[in-house]
Amino acid sequence: METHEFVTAIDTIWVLLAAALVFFMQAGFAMVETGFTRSKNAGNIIMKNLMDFSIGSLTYWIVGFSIMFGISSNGFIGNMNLLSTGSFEHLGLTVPKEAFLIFQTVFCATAATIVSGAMAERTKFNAYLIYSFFISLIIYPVVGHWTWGGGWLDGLGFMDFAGSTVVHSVGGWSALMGAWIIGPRIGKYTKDGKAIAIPGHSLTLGALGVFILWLGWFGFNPGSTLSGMASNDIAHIFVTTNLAAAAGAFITMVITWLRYGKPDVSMTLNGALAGLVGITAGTDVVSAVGSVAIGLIAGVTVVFGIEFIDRVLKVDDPVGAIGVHGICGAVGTVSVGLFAVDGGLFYGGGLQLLFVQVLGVFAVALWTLATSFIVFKTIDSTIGLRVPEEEEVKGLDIEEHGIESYADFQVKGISMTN
Amino acid sequence: METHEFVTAIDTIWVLLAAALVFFMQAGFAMVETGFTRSKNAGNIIMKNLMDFSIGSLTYWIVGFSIMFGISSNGFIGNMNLLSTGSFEHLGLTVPKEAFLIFQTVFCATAATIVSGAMAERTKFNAYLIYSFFISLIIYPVVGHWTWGGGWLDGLGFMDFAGSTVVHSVGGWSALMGAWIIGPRIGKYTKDGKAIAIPGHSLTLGALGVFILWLGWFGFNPGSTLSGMASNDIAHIFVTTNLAAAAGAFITMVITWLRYGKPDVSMTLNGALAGLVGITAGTDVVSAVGSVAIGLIAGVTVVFGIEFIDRVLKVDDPVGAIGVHGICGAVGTVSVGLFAVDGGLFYGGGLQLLFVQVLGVFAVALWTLATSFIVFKTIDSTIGLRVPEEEEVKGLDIEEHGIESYADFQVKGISMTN
Amino acid sequence: METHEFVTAIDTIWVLLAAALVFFMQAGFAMVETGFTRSKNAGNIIMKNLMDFSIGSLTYWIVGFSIMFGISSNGFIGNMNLLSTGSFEHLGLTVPKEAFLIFQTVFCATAATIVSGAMAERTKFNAYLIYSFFISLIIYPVVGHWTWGGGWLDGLGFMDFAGSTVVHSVGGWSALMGAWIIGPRIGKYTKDGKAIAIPGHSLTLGALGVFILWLGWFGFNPGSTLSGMASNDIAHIFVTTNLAAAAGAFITMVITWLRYGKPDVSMTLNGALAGLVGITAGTDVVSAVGSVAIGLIAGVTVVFGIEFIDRVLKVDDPVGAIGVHGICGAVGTVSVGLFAVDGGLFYGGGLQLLFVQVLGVFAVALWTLATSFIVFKTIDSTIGLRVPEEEEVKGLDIEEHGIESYADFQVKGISMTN
Amino acid sequence: MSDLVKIEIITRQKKFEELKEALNSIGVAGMTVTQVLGCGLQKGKTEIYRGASYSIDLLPKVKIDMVVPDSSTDEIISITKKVCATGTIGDGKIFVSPVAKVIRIRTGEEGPDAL
Amino acid sequence: MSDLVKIEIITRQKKFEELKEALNSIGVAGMTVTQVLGCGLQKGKTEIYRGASYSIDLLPKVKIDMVVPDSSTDEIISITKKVCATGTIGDGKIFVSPVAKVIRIRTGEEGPDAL
Amino acid sequence: MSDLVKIEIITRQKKFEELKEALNSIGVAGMTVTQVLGCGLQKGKTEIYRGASYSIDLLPKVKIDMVVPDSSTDEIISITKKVCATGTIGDGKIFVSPVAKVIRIRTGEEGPDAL
Ligand SMILES: Nc1ncnc2c1ncn2[C@@H]1O[C@H](COP(=O)(O)OP(=O)(O)O)[C@@H](O)[C@H]1O
Ligand SMILES: Nc1ncnc2c1ncn2[C@@H]1O[C@H](COP(=O)(O)OP(=O)(O)O)[C@@H](O)[C@H]1O
Ligand SMILES: Nc1ncnc2c1ncn2[C@@H]1O[C@H](COP(=O)(O)OP(=O)(O)O)[C@@H](O)[C@H]1O
Repeated sequence: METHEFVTAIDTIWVLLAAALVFFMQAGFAMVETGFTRSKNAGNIIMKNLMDFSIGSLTYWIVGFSIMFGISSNGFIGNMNLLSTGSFEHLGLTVPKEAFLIFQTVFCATAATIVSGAMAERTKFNAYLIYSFFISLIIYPVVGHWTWGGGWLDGLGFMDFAGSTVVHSVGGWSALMGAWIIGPRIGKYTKDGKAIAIPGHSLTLGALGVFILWLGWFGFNPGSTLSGMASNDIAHIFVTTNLAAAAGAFITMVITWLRYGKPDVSMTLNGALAGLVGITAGTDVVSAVGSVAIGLIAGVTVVFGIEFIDRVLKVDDPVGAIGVHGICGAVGTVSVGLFAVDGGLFYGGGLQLLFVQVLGVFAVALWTLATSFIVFKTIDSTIGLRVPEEEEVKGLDIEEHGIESYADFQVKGISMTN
Repeated sequence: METHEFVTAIDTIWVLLAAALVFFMQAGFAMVETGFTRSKNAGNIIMKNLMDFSIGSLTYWIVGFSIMFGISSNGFIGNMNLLSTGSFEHLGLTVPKEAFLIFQTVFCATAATIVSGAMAERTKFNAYLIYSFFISLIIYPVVGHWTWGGGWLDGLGFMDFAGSTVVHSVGGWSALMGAWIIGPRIGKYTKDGKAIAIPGHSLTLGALGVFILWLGWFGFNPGSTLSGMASNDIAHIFVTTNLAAAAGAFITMVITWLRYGKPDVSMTLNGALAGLVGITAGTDVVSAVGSVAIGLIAGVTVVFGIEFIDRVLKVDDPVGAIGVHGICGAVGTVSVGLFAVDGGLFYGGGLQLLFVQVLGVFAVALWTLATSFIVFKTIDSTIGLRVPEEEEVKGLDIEEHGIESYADFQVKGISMTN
Repeated sequence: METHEFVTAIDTIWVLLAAALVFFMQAGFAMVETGFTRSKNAGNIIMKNLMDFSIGSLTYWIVGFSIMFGISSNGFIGNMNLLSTGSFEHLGLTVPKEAFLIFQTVFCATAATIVSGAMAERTKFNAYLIYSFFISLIIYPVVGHWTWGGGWLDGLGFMDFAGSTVVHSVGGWSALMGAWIIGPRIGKYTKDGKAIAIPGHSLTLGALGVFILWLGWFGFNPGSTLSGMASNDIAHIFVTTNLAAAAGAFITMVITWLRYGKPDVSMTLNGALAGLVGITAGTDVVSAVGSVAIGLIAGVTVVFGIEFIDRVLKVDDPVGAIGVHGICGAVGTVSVGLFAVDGGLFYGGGLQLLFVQVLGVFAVALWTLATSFIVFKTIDSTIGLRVPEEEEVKGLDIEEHGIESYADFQVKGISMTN
Repeated sequence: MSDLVKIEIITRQKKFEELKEALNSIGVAGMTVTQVLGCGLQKGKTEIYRGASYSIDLLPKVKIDMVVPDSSTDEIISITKKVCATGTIGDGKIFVSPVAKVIRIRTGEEGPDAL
Repeated sequence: MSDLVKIEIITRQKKFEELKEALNSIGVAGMTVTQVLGCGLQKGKTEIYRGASYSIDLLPKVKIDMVVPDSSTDEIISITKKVCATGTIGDGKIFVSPVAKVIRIRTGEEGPDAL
Repeated sequence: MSDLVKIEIITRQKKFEELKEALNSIGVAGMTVTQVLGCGLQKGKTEIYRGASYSIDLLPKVKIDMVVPDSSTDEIISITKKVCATGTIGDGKIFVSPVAKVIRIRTGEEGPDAL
C-alpha cells in the first residue's frame, strides 16, 4: 500500500460523499420550489426537477463534461469527447476521472434546476425539457470551461471557488431570461401593475427544502477542494459556509421585520440561501469574519433584489430564484475581490482582483442571458413556451400530467386572497 | 500507526457512512409509500415502516446475521450464533465486525420494508408485524447466505453485487405473495375487472421519498465494496448507479407519454427507482454505457411490469413495489449476464454467466415465494391478514391507531373519482 | 506525506461529515415539531427552528465556544475569547480547530432547538429569540465546559459521551421551565383538569423528522469520538445507537398498545427518539446487550414520563420534548453507571460511577432550571412571553408572520375534537 | 313556480357514489355536493392519543342538494331510502323545502327548464 | 308539516364547541355543520408576503344547519345570541326558513318524528 | 317578513372574485361562501394514472349564499348573469328561496335591518 493510494482513497471518499450531498440538493430544490408555489402545480414542478437531473446527467455525460474539461484550444470551449471518454490527464486530478465526473455532474444539475422555480406554474412541460437539455449541453459547460476548465477567465485569475457565478448565476440569469420572456402568472399583477402575493402551498416543505439545501452545501463548498487531505481548508470552508448562511438568514429576518412589520418566513428562508450562494465563490479565501460580512450583504441584497425584480422589473419569479442565485451569486463573486484575505481590496490587495471578479460576473451574465434568450425565444416561436390560460387556471398537474398531487385533500378553489 | 490501521479506518468510515445513507432509505420508503397511498392510512404505513426497521434491527442482530454469515456447513444456511457473537473471521473483513453488522442490518431492513407498500391500506397491523419478523429472521438471511455468505449460489459464480436479487427481489416477491393473498383494496377493480386508479395523497412526499432513495443508493451500491480504498471501483459505481437511475426515469417518462398521452409523474418516479434496482446487481462490472442500457431496460420493464401486475394478474400493489423491486431486480440481475464487461454475453463472455444469473433469480424467487406463502397463509388462517371492510373504508389510521394523520386538514370524504 | 497528516485527514473528514449529519437534525426537529402541532402555527415553528440555528451559530462562534472550551480557571467556565480566536491547544485535538468548532456549533444548536417544540403554539416570536440567544450564549456552554471542556464534572469522572445530559437534558430542562412558565395552550385542559389531546397536523412530516433525527444520530454519537481512526469504537457506537433506538421504538409501541388499546404512532416515534437520547451518554462504553436494555428503559420511561408531565404536572408539551430529551437524557446518563462495561454497577463496578452520574444529572438540571427560570421570567415580566389569546386562537402564522403556511388547503376551522 | 323544491340529502360518504348513479338513472342530472360534518343519534367516539383523550363527536357526512320539480320528490326519496338505508344509526336525513325561482346562468332560462 | 323550519346559524369558529354544548343541553341533537367563508360588515385584512400585498377578505366561519319544529325556534335563537354574541363585528347571523318535509333515511319516518 | 329571500348562486370558482366585486358594487355586503362539488350538464373527464383510468366526474364549484330583500333579487340575478355567463356548459345556476326570519347575532336586530 503506497502513500499515494491513501491520498487517492481519502480524496475520492471526500469527493464522492460531497457529490452525494450535492445530489441531495435536488430534493431541496424540489421541496423549495413546490412548497413556494401552488398545490395545483406541484406534480409538474417535481417532474421538471426530476427531468432536469435525469436529462442533465445523461447530457452532461455524453457531451457537457468534455466541453467543460476537455483540453482547451482557445480558452473558450473544451475539445469534445463523446461519453466523457479520453484521459483528462491534463487536469492533474488526484481522484479517479469518474469521481470527478460524478461530482461535476451534480454541479451541472444544480445550475439546471434553478430555472424551474422561476418559471413555475406556467411553463409547458415539453418546452421546459428542451431548455433543460440546452443548459446541460452547452450553456453551463462553456461557462465552466472558462473558469474551472482552464479557460480564459481562469487565466485572468478569476476566483469562483465553488460556483457562485459558474453554477448559481448561470442558473439565476437563465431564470431571469425565462421568467421575463414567459411573462407573469395570471393574477400576479393588478391592472395598474401592483404586485399581488400568490402564497405557496406548503411553507413546511419549503423550509425542509432549505434545510436540505443547507446540508447539501456542506458537500458543495468543501467538496470543491476535490481533496479530503486538505484538512484545514475543508474545516475552514465548513465554518465560513455555515456562518454566511446563518448571517444571511438572520439579517433577512431583521430587514423584513423592519420593512413589512412582521418577520417574513419565506423571505428569511431565501435569506439563508442567499448567504450560501454568496459565500460559495470565496468560501476558501475569506476569514470567518469575512464570511459573516458576505452573509449579511447577501441577506440584504436578496430582500431588495427580490423586491426589485418583482416590483420594478415586474418579472414574476415565484420562488425568488433570480434574486437568490443570480443576484447573490454575482454579489458573492464580487465580494471575493473585497474580502479575500489574500488579494482582496479590504485586506490591502488593491483593485486588481476586484476588477477581474466584476469582469467575470459580467462576462458570464452576458453569455448566459444571450444563449438562454436564444433558447427560450426559439422555443417560444416554435412549440410555444407557455400553457394556455385555461390550463394555467386549472393547474398544470391535471392538464399536463393528468393527476392531482393531493388527491385526498380539499383544496381551496377560491382563494381567501384576491 | 501502521498501514493496515489506515486501511481499516478508511474502509470503516466508508462502510459506516454508507450504512447511514442506506438507513436513510427507510425515510425514503416511508415517504414513497405514504405519498402514493391515501391520507387515511398514512400513520399506519409509517408505523409499519418504523417497525420493519426496529423489529428487523433487533431480529437480525439476535439471529439473522449469523444465519446469513455464520460458517456455512451446507451452502444453505449459516451456523447460528445468538446476538451476532462469535468471530466471523472466515469472512476476511478489513472492517470491524460491528461495522459489517450494521451495514448488513440496514440491508436486511430494506428488503423487509418493501412489502408494506404493496400490502398497504388493508393489512392488519399485528399481522404485518409477524410477517416483518419472519423476513428478517429467516427469509432474507437464507438468500443472503446463498449469495454473500459463501453459500451455493456464490459457489456457482452468481453475481449480485449489491442485491438486485438478494435485497430487492426478495422484498418484491414477498410483496407479490402478500398482495396476492390479501387481495385488492375495495374499489380497485370494477365488477368487470377493470383497474381503477386510486391516486396517492401526496405526490410531493412521494417524490421526496424517491430523491431520498436515490441518495441512499449512493450508500447502497458503493458501500457494498466494503472498502473505501477501492477508489476506482467506488467512483465507477457512483457513475453507473446515477446513469442507470437517470436513464430509467427518462425512458419511463417517454413511454408513459406515448402510452397514456401525458407523462405520468408517479410512474416516472418509479422509473428512477427501477433503474436503481436494475443496476444494483452489476453496478461494479458493467460500463457506463452498459449502465444506461440497464437503466433503459429497467425503465421499460417497470411500466409494462406494473401494468401486467395491475391489469393481468389483478394484484393490487398501490405503490408499484412488485414491479420496481421484484421484476426490475430480476431483470437487473439477468442483465449482468449480458452486460458484464468480463463474462457478459454481449462482451463475448458466452452463456455461462447468463445461465447462472437466471438460475439464481429463479432459485431466489422460488424460495421467497414459497416461504412467504407459508407465512402469509398461516397468518391469514389464524389471526387474519386483512382488516374488516368497515375499517378499510374508514381508514386504518383511526381504527388501528386511533388517530388521524392530518387532523387539521379537510380531507375529501367523497373522492372526485369513482 | 507524513503519517500524522493522514490521521488528521481521516479524523477531520469524520468530524466534518458527522457535523453535517448533526446539522441535518435541525431539519428533523423542524419536521417533528411542525408535524406534531397544528397547521396554523407551522410557519412560526419553522422560523423558530431556523433562528435557533442561525442565532445559535453566530452566538456560539462569537462567545459560546470559548466559554465552553477556553482554558478553565476554576472548572466552572472557560476563559472567553471573542470570535473563537486563540489557540485552544490545551484541547490536544487531532483535527483543525475549525473542524472542532463547527462540530460543537451544531451540538449547541441541537440543545437550543429542543425548546421550541415544548413551547410551541403560544410563545411570542421575539420572546423566543431572546431565550434562544441566551441558551447558546451561556446556559449550554457552561454545562459543556463542566463536562467536555475540562470542568469540574469532567474531573469527577462524569461520563456523558455524546451528550445525553449536556445536550439533551439541557434542552429538555429548559423546555420544562419554559413550558411551565408559559402555561398550557388554550383548550389543552378541561376545567376539571383533564388533559385533552390536540393532535398534530401531519404525522407524516413528524415521522420524516424522526427518521432524519435517527440519521443525524449516526453523526451525533460516532462523531463524538472526534476520530475516524477509532474504527472499533465508531463501529460499536453505530451498533449501540441503532439497537437502542430500535428497542425504544419497539417497547413504546408495546406499552401504548397495552395501555391505550392501540399502538400509538406519535408516541412510538417519540420512543425511537427516547432510545437515541438514552444511549447517547454511554454509546461507547456499553455492550450491544446493554444498549438494548437502555433503549427499553428509555422507551418505557418516555411513555410514563410524558403522561406524568401531561397529567400530573399539567405542563403542556405539544411534542413531548421534556419527556424525550429531559427525562430520557437523565435516565440514559444514569444508566451509564449501571451498564458501563467498565465501571458500571451491573458489571461489578460498584456504586462510584453511578453516584457521579446521578450527581452530574442533578447538577446540570439545577443549573439549567435556574438559569432558564431567570431568562424566561425576565422575558415574561418585560416584553411578555405569551401571545394574546386572540392570536393563539387564530394561529401564530397569520398574526406573527402575516402568512398561512398552507394557503391552498382547506383547514378545518372547527376541529372534530372538543 | 311553486312546483320546484330543493331536496337535501345528508348521508354517509361511502354511499355517495352509488346514490349518484341511482339518481342519474332516474334522470336527476344536476346536483351540488358538499362535505359536511354531522351529529345526530349517531355519536362520535373517543380515542386515546399520546395518553390524552381525543373525542371525535362530529362525523364526516356528505350533503347532496338537488333542485327538482316537486313531482320527482317521491321517486327521489324512495330511491335514496333504498340506497342509503343500512338500518344502523347514522344513515342520515332527507329535507325538502320550497324554492321560488331557478335560473340557468348560461342561458338565462328560468323555472323547470333551467334544471 | 308547516311546523318545521330550518335554522341556519353562521358564526365564529371558536364559538362552535360552546354553541354545540348549549344546543345539546336544550335537546337539539341533530345538526349538520359546514365550513364556510364569509364576508359582511367585518372585513378581512392585508398582510405583506415577500414584499407583495396579500389581502384576506373572506373570513372562515362555521355554518350550523338544524331542522327543528318551529316551536323551538325562539329558544334556539335566544341561546345562540347568548353564546355567540361578543358585541364585535363578525358575530354572524341566524336565518330561519320553511321546510316542507323531513325523512329519516334509516326508518323512513317522516315529519317531526324524523328529527 | 315575507320580503326576504335567500339567493344561492352556484358557479365557476374563477368567476368568484369578479362576482364578489360586482355584488359589492350594488350594495350586497354580506355573503357566505362554500366550496362545493357539482355535476350537471357539464361532465368530468377521464385521465390515466399509472396506466389505470381515473375519472373525475364532480367538478369543483363555488356556492354563494346571500339573504337579501326580495326587491334586490332581479338586480342580483342580472348582474350574476352578466359576470358568470360564459356561454359554455358549467356556468351554473341561481336558486331563490323564501326566508322566514333573519337575526343579527351581535345586536339581536331582526328582519331587513339585520342584513
Ligand atoms: N335535525 C337535524 N338537522 C340537520 N341535520 C341533521 C338533523 N338530524 C340529523 N342530521 C344530520 O344527519 C346525520 C345522520 O343523523 P343520525 O341521527 O346520526 O342518523 P339516523 O337519523 O339515521 O339515526 C347527522 O350526522 C347530521 O349531519
Ligand atoms: N346577507 C347575508 N347573507 C348571507 N350571509 C351573511 C349575510 N350577512 C352576513 N353573512 C354572514 O355572516 C358573517 C358575519 O357577518 P358580519 O356582518 O361580519 O357580522 P355582524 O353581522 O355580526 O356585524 C359573514 O362573514 C357572512 O358569512
Ligand atoms: N338541479 C340542480 N340542483 C342543484 N345543483 C345543480 C343543479 N343543476 C346544476 N347544479 C349545479 O350547477 C353546476 C353547473 O351546472 P351545469 O349543468 O354543468 O351548467 P349549465 O347549467 O351552465 O349548463 C353543477 O356543477 C351543479 O353544482
